[in-house]
Amino acid sequence: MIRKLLVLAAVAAGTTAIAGPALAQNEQFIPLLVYRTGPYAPNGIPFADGVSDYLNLLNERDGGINGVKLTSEECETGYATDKGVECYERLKGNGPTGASYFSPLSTGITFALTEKAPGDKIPLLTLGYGRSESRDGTVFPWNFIAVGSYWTAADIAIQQIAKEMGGFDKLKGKKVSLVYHDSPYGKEPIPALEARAKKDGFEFKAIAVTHPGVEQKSQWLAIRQDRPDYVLLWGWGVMNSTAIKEAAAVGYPRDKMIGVWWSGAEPDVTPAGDQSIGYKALMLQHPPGKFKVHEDLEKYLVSKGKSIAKDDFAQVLYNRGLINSMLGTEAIRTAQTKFGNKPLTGEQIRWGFENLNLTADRIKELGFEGMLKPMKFTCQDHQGADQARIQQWDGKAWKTISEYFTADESILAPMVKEQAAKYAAEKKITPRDCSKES
Amino acid sequence: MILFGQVLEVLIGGLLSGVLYSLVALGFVLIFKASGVFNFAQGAMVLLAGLALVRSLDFLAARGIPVWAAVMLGLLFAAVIMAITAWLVERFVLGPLVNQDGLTLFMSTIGATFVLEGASQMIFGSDVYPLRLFPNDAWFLFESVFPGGILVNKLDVWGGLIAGALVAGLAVFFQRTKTGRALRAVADDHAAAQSVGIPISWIWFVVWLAAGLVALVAATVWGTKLGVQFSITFLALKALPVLIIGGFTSVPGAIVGGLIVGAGEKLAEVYLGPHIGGGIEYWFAYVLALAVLLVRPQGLFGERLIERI
Amino acid sequence: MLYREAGQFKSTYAADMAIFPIRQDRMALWLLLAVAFLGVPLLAHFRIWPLGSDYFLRAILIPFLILSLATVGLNILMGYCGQISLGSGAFMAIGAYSTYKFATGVHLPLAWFGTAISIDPLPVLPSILLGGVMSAVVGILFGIPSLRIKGLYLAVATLAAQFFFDWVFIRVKWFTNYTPSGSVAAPEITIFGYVFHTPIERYLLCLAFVAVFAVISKNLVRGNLGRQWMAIRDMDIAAELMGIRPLYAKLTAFAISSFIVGIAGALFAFVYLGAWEPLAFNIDRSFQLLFMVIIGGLGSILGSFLGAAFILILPILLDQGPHALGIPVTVETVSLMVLVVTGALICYLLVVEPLGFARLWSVAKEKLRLWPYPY
Amino acid sequence: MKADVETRPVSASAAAKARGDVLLSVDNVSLSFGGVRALRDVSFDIRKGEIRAIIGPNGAGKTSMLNVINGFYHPQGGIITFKGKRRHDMRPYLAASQGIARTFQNVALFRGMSTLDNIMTGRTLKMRRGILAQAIYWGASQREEIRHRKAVEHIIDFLEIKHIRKTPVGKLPYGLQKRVELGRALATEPELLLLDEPMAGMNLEEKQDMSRFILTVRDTFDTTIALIEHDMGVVMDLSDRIVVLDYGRKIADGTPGEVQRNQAVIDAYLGIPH
Repeated sequence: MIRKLLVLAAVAAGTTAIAGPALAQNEQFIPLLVYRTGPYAPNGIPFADGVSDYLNLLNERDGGINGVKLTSEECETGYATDKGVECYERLKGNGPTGASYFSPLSTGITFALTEKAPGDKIPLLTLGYGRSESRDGTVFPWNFIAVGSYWTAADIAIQQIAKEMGGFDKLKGKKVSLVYHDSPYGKEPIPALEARAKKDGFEFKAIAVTHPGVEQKSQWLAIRQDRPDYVLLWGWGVMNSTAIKEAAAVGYPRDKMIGVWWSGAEPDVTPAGDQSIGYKALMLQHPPGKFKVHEDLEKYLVSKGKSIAKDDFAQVLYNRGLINSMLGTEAIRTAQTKFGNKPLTGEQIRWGFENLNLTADRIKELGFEGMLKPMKFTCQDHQGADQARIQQWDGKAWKTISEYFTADESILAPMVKEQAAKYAAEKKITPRDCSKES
Repeated sequence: MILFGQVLEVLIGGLLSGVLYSLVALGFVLIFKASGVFNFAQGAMVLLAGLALVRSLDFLAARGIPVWAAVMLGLLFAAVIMAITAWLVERFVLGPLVNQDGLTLFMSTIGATFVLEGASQMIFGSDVYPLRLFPNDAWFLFESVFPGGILVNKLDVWGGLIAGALVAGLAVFFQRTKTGRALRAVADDHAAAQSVGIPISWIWFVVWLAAGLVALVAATVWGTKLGVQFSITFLALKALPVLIIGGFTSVPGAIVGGLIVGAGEKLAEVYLGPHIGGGIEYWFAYVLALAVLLVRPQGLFGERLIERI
Repeated sequence: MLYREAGQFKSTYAADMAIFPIRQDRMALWLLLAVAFLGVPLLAHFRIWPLGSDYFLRAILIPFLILSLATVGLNILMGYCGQISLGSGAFMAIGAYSTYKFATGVHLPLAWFGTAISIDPLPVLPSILLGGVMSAVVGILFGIPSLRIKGLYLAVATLAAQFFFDWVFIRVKWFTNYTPSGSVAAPEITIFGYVFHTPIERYLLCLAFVAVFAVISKNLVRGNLGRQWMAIRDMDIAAELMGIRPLYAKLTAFAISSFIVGIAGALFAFVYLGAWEPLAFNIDRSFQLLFMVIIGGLGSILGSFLGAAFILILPILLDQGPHALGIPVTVETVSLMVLVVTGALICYLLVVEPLGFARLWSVAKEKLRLWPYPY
Repeated sequence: MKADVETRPVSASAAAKARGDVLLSVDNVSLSFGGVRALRDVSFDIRKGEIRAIIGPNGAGKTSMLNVINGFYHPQGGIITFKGKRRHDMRPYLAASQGIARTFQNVALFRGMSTLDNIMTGRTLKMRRGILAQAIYWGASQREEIRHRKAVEHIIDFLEIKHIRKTPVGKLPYGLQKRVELGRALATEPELLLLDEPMAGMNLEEKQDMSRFILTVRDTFDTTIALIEHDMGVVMDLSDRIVVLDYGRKIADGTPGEVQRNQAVIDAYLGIPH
């Protein structure tokens, strides 16, 4: 029995491995770790749709990147780490040159893959999630925590509060509570918020909500009794809408709640109906809604029935999926300038990431104007940008309500440095010398 | 006085949310009482019932059917789905496993859980579907006595009323109806019940249908609270400690267990949590249940087992 | 015809009491070991099908071996001693986190006594064994209620361990060396100065652990202790009247089971995941192990391997099947199908053979032994 | 005790004494479950080397009496003296370790195990190797296993069950299961063997076999036997002395001949109300 199963598995694995190179050579393979089922599916689906649609758009409109066709394959992780690792192992060798980069959309899987990517020389593109200290490209050569980390988010959320109160000096003696998903994802911002609390003199309290977050009554009763001035929400999936409902039930004003950019999409607010009105959340730079790139998407995909998106088209997470694929494919394009217009390896694409310079012109050219500010990655800096805006739910749509904030590097940079150094020491990594990289 | 008001508020909130757990636990008790099967699929049944209800509601509402009629038809549709489920489970899972030991039956219901979770999402979709059958805002009582008043969530009160009605209904069903009495006979002894001509497969169908309807009721309340989505299946795990505290076989036990668990874990979370690190309600109910079992191995209301040789 | 025990006479009790009394079984075992220890690494080294890519080794064989080990551990408790546990994920977690602590150095300040326990970082091998010991200690602690609580009540009560330790490893920062996120990364695996880095090396490391503990488990279950466990399982009252102490029998089962499960947890974290959070050992893991035990066969070491293979590989096969055959379906449909098919197969297997694959296997062997003459 | 001596003819008492000293004595033992009194002030003794029968109608408290003797039930009142020492409430395994073994009314074998393993469990108390030695197996533990296997094979030979050595006991016919159960009890090398209806459900031939085994056990294994049995023919043939219980009370005690003539016993078996 066991041998039979193993043989069957081997056949399955073998055929997929062989099928790749046999069919075509001029293809760039992009693996897609997705979760379209399980507790976090409502958030996983729109993101995965956006990721896929943008890749298809490039193929349909441009015939790939400089003549290199993009291929992809989805693998369902269900947000589980071990399943994510299995998917990674399954997909990393596909295509003529192996996987271009991985974007797991899960903090847990990101941590596990951070250990594996260096051995396989495959970049990890973690757009606004993952380990904050992986911004340091000298210690984490393969991680690209593009556009923003949880620490960025935490810092900007506090800046918004300060702005609403009328200055940082007004924060003194105020109470800010963090309601967080009890996992590495939710815990990551705590050090940044603690640092900020120390600096600005507000009282910070972290309140844990257990996975998956269906039961939050006691947390919100505690908030009702404690009466914090602001509540930060660091949830994912069902936890977000439940938090908003409970906040409404205990009468906590929704406009005093600020969610991270993973708590600020349509599936987070619509289940709570009108109770969500006034709720604010960070934007990972981009708002929902249609931009120039969406015209192309409609023209080349939606009208031809080739889009896999349904009513999630142009939603927050769908748009974030687009950006995820845009950054990845732009990195490939950048790498092609050095290595030629042919399928590239993960190591070559890493060079592309480290030399990716998204100028305002280029963003406009790509149809992403208004969704993203210019950003530039370097060997040293794997984050590229440190900015975010705030949006507010008006009952029907997210409205952008602020200008760009920039995170306070004087607080975050030393933290990144310290944690990266700790990781390097623990794993016996000698940081790269970026001045010697070409 | 403020402190007293706050404790009272947490206590009431806890008791009421405990009753919501009881709604799920009742389904477990029904099936265990009548067939000795520990039905792990109860959580998945709540998901299935909720999805069937909310999707048919959306479908009907989109076609301009008035709300009251849509709700009626939706409930009817969901009930039919639960009946089909009960029949399938009896026909293909439990029927062939009659007379197997409890562990095998328990495992088979975990298998059924997977099937139900997969099939229900495949048919009805895996997104979040908002359901608004009950008000979800709050009353603030005794505002003259306590500053800010005592917060009581209307949805929880609805849940409590429904649970009460359900228990009363089940009591009447077990005591007064012929089928109900037959159920009790089967629970006492499968073989003996069979030998006096009680058709066991019919009985099992009825009891699974009853549990399915209880799941539907739970889905209306929990669906309003959370939106109908996959995470609702996790309620099964929240209901288990309620079940062991109350005893697997006692309907009132499920309610009392719910009250104890709800009040205990909320008070612990709010007043003990900050001292030993938050999130303790994740395990508090289980540890409480373990402690109860150490004193009374059959739960507070369970039937006592006498060891013989 | 080939599978015959006729003519193989046992002249000593020792031969009669061997793990595999039938010669053909012994030969099959040696062959299997040769394939596992020599064949697989050679194929992988020279990249010969089916080990042309790392995938088979890293994503199937390594987790298969580790989860088999955990299943053997759980089977000792459930299959041999009859105590249902739904908390085995927690014991994997205890093994993993304890190993992590021992491997990175323990510093436990005891403020009340004005002192501190300090242990320098230990090499990985002793760390893993100590991780198993810690898991065993906790196993004993959570085994004590089994003296009073029985059957499904006990099963639910073991969930207390699961949820409690999920929480402990999230909340107590000491266990994660105060990393801000609470996720930890395993240090390099070095044994006697040799670094286990390539998939082949890591595979062999797991294989060695599995082989050693499978033999130990087999020795225990066929000896005095194993008979005590089974006696408690089959009829605890009669066992006690025969002079078997329930306390001793149950707690040794809890301890040894937790020890093995803990070691499997350490391997899962260190060798397979590399970096992990408590979610990797949550209740889903416990249920997965439970399925492996039941489907493989309660009270069978061989069954543990069969069950682990089935439960681990079935979803992967179902997942890749349509893709490999070129059938276009979305991952959503596939993964929901996987759920449905897995659940249905579990129900089907329980209906057909409640004693699992191990029983099917021995029935098949019985048939083979008689073939082609039924008498 | 005093009352016993008075009701018992001198000759029987002398015959019993010839058999040996008192091994176990039960004095005024009372046991009740909730409101039900299973045993009321029961007193009797068992002497070394004798076969002592306990009889009585259904529900007389016979099995409860055995359960009290091997520590499974704890009596509310009365004194039990075993091997000259007054015994306190104890866990059953301690009773087993002092040399009391037992078979059961409804066969209580370990159904998932083979005949051989079932009987080997009887050797548990005599096996000394620790967990580590057992885990390594080869060496000390294997030698110990083989030593005890030999002792068990001796019992298997004696009970004539060689052919079912490796068969799971769940598959055996009832009569053989009873025999395996006797073997398991014998494997503990007990001083006092309690047999609860060893011949229930057997045909005549099987009963004869079982009777032969019981007598041989007493004679060659030097074991004292207390047995409950409903077949009066067997009881009268086998036993040296008989205790009769009815409704938890002792109504007679003596040699088979005496008991047969006792009016209270006759009434009890005929169901005459009292």
